[in-house]
Amino acid sequence: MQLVLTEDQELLAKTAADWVREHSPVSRVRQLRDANDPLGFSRAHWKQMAELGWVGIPFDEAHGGAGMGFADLAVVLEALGRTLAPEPFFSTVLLAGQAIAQGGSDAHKQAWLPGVCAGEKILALAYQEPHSRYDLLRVATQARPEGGGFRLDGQKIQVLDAAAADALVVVARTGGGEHEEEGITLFLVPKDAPGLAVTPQTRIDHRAAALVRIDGVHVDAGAAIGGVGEGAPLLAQVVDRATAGLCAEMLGSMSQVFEDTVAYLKTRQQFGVPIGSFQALKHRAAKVYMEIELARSAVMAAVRALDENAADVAKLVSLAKARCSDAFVLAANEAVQMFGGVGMTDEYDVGFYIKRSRVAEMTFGDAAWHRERWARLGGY
Amino acid sequence: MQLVLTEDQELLAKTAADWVREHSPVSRVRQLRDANDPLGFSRAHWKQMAELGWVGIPFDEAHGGAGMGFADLAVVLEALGRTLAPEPFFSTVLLAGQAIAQGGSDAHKQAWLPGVCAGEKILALAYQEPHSRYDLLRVATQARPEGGGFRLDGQKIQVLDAAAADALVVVARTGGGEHEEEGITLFLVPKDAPGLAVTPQTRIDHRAAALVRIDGVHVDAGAAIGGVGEGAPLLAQVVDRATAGLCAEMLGSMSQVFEDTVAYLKTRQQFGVPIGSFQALKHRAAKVYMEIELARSAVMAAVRALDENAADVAKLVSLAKARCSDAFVLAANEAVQMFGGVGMTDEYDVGFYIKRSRVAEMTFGDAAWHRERWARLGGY
Amino acid sequence: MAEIDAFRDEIARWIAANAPKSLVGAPTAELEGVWGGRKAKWSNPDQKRWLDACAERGLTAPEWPRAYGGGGLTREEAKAFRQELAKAKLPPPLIGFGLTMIGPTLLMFGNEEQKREHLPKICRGEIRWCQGYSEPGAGSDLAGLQTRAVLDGDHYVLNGQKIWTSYADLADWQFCLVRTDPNAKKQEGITFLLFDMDTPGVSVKPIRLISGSSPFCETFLTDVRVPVKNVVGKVNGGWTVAKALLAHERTMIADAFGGAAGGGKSKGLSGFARDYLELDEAGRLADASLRHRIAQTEMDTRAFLLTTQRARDAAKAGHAPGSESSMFKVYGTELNQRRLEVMLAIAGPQALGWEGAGFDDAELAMTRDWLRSRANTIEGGTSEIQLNIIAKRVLGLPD
Amino acid sequence: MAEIDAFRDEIARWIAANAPKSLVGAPTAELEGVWGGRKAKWSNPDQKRWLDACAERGLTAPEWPRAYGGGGLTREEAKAFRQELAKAKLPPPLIGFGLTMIGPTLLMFGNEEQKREHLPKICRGEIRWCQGYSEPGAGSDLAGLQTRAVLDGDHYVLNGQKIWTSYADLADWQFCLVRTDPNAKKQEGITFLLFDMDTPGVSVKPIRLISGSSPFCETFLTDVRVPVKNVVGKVNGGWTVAKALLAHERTMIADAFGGAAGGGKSKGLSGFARDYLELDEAGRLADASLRHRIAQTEMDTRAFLLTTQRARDAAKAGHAPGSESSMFKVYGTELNQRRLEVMLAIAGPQALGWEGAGFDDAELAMTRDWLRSRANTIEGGTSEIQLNIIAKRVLGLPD
Repeated sequence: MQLVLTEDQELLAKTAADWVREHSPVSRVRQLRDANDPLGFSRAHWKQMAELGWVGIPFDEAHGGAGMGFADLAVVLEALGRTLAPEPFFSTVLLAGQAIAQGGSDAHKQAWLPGVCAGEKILALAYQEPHSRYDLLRVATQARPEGGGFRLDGQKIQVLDAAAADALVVVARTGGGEHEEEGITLFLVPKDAPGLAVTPQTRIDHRAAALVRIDGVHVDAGAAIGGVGEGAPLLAQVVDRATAGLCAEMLGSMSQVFEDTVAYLKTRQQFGVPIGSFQALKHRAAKVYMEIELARSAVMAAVRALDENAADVAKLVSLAKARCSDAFVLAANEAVQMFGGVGMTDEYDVGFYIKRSRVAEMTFGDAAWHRERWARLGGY
Repeated sequence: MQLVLTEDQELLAKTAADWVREHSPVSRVRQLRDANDPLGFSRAHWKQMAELGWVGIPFDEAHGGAGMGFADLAVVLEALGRTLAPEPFFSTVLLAGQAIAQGGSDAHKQAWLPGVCAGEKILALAYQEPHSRYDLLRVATQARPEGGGFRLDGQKIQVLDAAAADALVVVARTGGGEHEEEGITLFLVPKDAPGLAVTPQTRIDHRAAALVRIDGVHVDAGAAIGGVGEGAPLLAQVVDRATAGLCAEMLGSMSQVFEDTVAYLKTRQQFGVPIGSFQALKHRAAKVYMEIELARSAVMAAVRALDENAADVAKLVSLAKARCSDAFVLAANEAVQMFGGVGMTDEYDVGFYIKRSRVAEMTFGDAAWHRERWARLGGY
Repeated sequence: MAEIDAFRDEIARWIAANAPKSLVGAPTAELEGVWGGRKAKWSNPDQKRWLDACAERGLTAPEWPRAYGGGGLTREEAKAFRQELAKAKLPPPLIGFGLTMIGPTLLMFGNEEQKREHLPKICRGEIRWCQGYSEPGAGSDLAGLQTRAVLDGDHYVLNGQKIWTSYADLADWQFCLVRTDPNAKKQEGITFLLFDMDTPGVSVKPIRLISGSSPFCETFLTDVRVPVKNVVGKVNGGWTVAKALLAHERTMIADAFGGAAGGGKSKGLSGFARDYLELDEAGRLADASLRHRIAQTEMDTRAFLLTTQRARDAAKAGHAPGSESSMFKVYGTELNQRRLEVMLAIAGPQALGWEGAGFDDAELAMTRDWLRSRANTIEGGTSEIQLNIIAKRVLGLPD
Repeated sequence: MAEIDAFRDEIARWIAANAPKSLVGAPTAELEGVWGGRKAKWSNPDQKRWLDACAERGLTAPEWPRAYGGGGLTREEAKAFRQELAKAKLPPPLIGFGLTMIGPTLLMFGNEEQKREHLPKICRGEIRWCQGYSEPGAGSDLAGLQTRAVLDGDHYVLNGQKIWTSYADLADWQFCLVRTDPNAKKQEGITFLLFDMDTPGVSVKPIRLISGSSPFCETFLTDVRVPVKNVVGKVNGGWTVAKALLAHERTMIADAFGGAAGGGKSKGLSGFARDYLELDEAGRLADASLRHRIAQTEMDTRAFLLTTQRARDAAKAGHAPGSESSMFKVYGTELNQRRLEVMLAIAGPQALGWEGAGFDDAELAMTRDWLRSRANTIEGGTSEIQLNIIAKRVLGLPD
């Protein structure tokens, strides 16, 4: 594994950085929020990202994708993370899209992936439940055999982009108890299926999430993605991929908010000198810098491990997520403190980063959860 | 509860401080170490402490003590802690002495406490075992009925002042399994009992500790302190008292090493200025100061809670020990770092404090252990 | 019976006779208390009745002299009154910066005329005050303030901009710092001044915070004419007054957060955690990592409260107070931040709500409290400034 | 077959043919390696045989030019050699500051005569070097050094005192910094000089550390006459040489600790913990608080090692190195301290031994390693200095 960008990746990074600078400043997130936009992102921007080839990066060329790797996708996500771009990469590409790509039948892939890659179809993965926290096996949503298919009942929370989605991948139990690995199945459910009710949720990062009520939704047998009752490993694999992607995005966000902070330290004057000349702030800034550097290495290793199907990919993903969670929260907290009063105002961008830091931290498991997972994977 | 010294305590503190300054500099600890003194303390100093009335503070006047409280004793221990005085307060006064005072028969008390208060008798408590860590209930030493008394077999580690002691209080099992509360009994064993073998141990603080092998030691029925099989609550109570006392001593040690550090920061020049003018060091020093202030409040509350027999005494003792462990280790680590190279040399005193900080931390449970105990006592 | 017990009985009877039943159990939080003033809004007419009854007896400012509308009580009696209020689950009749900041400052530095004019109105809740200290270019470097006050006859003419004036949009008067001598060393050309917010040339704009609330404002001053008699202390001697008031403010903030961390939230962190986390067979929190964070935060809180108690006990015993207020400010506010961060960790995904479906009111309030708490270590003197003060004044470290 | 593979095969065969069997599995730790020099002690005569065999082939300094006794290998080949050594469980033939510090410095700054005189002796392990940088009054402020060197004909006469000269008592030559122009700005009057420790006027006194070991000495210089030809670089231009060497030293220290934290201790922290702590029914460490600390330390170590790998990969890819050495120094040494502190927490009371009964050898070594580790964040430039460097050079924050 080489922890360095290839020339192609350098070029991709530059293209993405240029595009973000021109088309996706933080003010876009602010406008979407202030407009109370129910979609939570821009379809035009999403379409552009598809045209640039970014949406299709991790999908086969046979289905309209680029057949590239996660190390490539990470470069784009990092650039987008710098300005908190809210487009539906996680819901559509990394969660539901990967569920279909990794576990779906040919029919599923043909039906959905070309539309995804073209930026035309939006998908969502409904996996979290009111008391599931970060535990993927804690699934109470039931799927009972009914008329050759299944009848689904349950409730999902914070389903990203559910309102915009054309279809949902719903995690349900066809067997087993609430914590058991056995008996979990993923179902592809069209958004207009009778019995499916989507209620938007407003979170602090203002990305579109929703409550999804599933009341006697009927799906036919072909809706199952992967084997019935065998969805747990698929779900874990998908969430690991999404986690690595999220880490790349977090890396961009923390780098940007830290750079903004360093720039402020150089310009803000108090006591007749720039506040960046105060040694206590210097040392703290140096520590944030180191944490971000270590986070970057962990993210680069995790996405390369995914591409290489390395044996310790799960450990490396947990390493990346633990480090990114801690580093992003630290960078954002220190940003507010070092900006001082103005950092607390909605007028400055810092607040958007501190809010996003917590959402990202608590998506797919916080640092403590991933340290515990690391220990478990290490057998202790 | 008033968290302030009484006038009597202020006076006691001053007397103790004056005495320590005159008679017990840190160099005394160094001399004892360099001489490889098997006793590990000075009998002459101990006798003086007894004559000053300090040894008898927590014992009844009927047994030669002063009938004073732990809040008083804490004042003396803090003064002694400032210069790491190694005299046998813990072994003799706070552990074995309190076991007899709290749980012993009149005969036990008459036989031992006057000698203790006079500074003539040394006692030790043998409770730790090779794998017991901080768990007082993990007792493998067996006591089996034999000839109207008991036969003791087992091994104890790091028994403070065992070599100097005239008698040992040995914690053994008369029943119950290795972790059970039931079946623990404390026995008073004369040091010259056949089958008792004491091997000195050298720890980093160079206070006298020893391995104690107990091979078929016979004691008669009257040797039991408190009820047979009912020693666990007594042991817990005794260790809580000793823990509070240790915290007072730690408070003195951390205060002294911190004051030495602040003094060094004011005098050591680098880059043409005192290093204490560097803001990063200032902020860190201010944080150490705050931690010590909070530790002081916790210690004052714990010893007063003991004197008042307060309902939450165990929680307050755990609070004090957790805070003192963390604060002393922090103060000592920062001292070495701020002294720089010379702090690493045996020539300076700082090394004695950093070594003692770890011994004290790991005596009667470290900070993590006491946080866990706090949670358990809080029912969560 | 000791005198204090007699007083306690009497005041408890008075409370029972005078406190409106509708206020029992009323919230005591900052935003829901009674701040008074010309623009006061009463969420319940009994609030006004209770205020008037207390003011009548001097109980809005129990320890202030009776001559200025206070109760003339001793410290011990005032404490007994507060304890009886708490026992009866009643809110204090009045809160605000008049009582906590400008009032004590006027008692210390004001002249007789100023005390007679302002203190009774504060006690009766007629005038609400705000603080005009910080400026856009003068935050931590407060003495770098630039708002000018130029003498013109018996008035000063003010021009400049204040920021972080808490609730300026709801206040009637402002106490502020202005530069009266631009040529002096920066601490030496500052004057402490009072003005009516209705004076022509004063305009106020609320600042929206990241938590969504707007407790602070900007105050713009354009040719604002303030009578010379509104100078508190000496002209160009305002820095002394300002520093004393800042110490008051620090103590107030530390108390607020120490209190909140301690008993304010009734269930405590461990109780809160039981609503979100799984329990093991023994009924303990199964997540040991969070259990430890909770224990650590609870223990730090207890140690902090014991330290504030120790400072009070020492003061009572006649020891002069040290520079504790800086320590309490920095530790208390960081503790409050840590407490809210632990709550976030406990609530997990449920801590991410801004408004609406899927989050209950307590969760939404927690999230906003957390965001608001990030300002605690900035307002009233940043943690960095407090640590500087400790290093200098307590430890004597060189500049 | 790629060229590198051919080289690898060849060197592996050479190792198999030449390495003494008695050295297989020999310890590689600092104190047990072969340092060479006039006072060298051989714990096994095969050490000397192995050194000579390697030196013969230039393998003590694989990447140095053959003209100076090195192996003239490429970076890739040198790496292959080290890997094959590790595979065969063999120690490096020679270690020491000649190879890691003064050698690279002479290659960069030395003149031809200096290179020809000193480098071959380093490669053959004939001369052991020590570093004379710090002085009692010049620690973090290294440029404040006061040791004087006064020109007297074709010699400099040195007077002063050096401190923290590692293993000066075992070394043959010292490279040091002296003040040759007391009137210049402090960085500008410094010269980098080499001298033989046997020169009259040099005396050495070991310093006893709190860990009980004495790796450092004081060196006293009284009228020590050093030929002018021993100046490396320009007279009064020693600061440039010194800084380059310091960067080398930082990298070396960081590597040492990163390595130790990574795989050096074969069982790792979690394996170590199994010897001391109870397991739960699932076979996991029952103490969740320690389990988390162990995981955190292991994870931080992995992230750190990935970061050093990333820097190497970037260098290989042709990116100019940044100021990574400061980051690696501060993070690597603090990580090593944390690792040892976690070991202490795991071993609990068994971590308290100094010597003798009741503690096994590994426990006693751990305790001393912990004490020794406290110097890691001081020696080779304190953490505070490294953070200053990062703030200035990497982040561009103002002085």
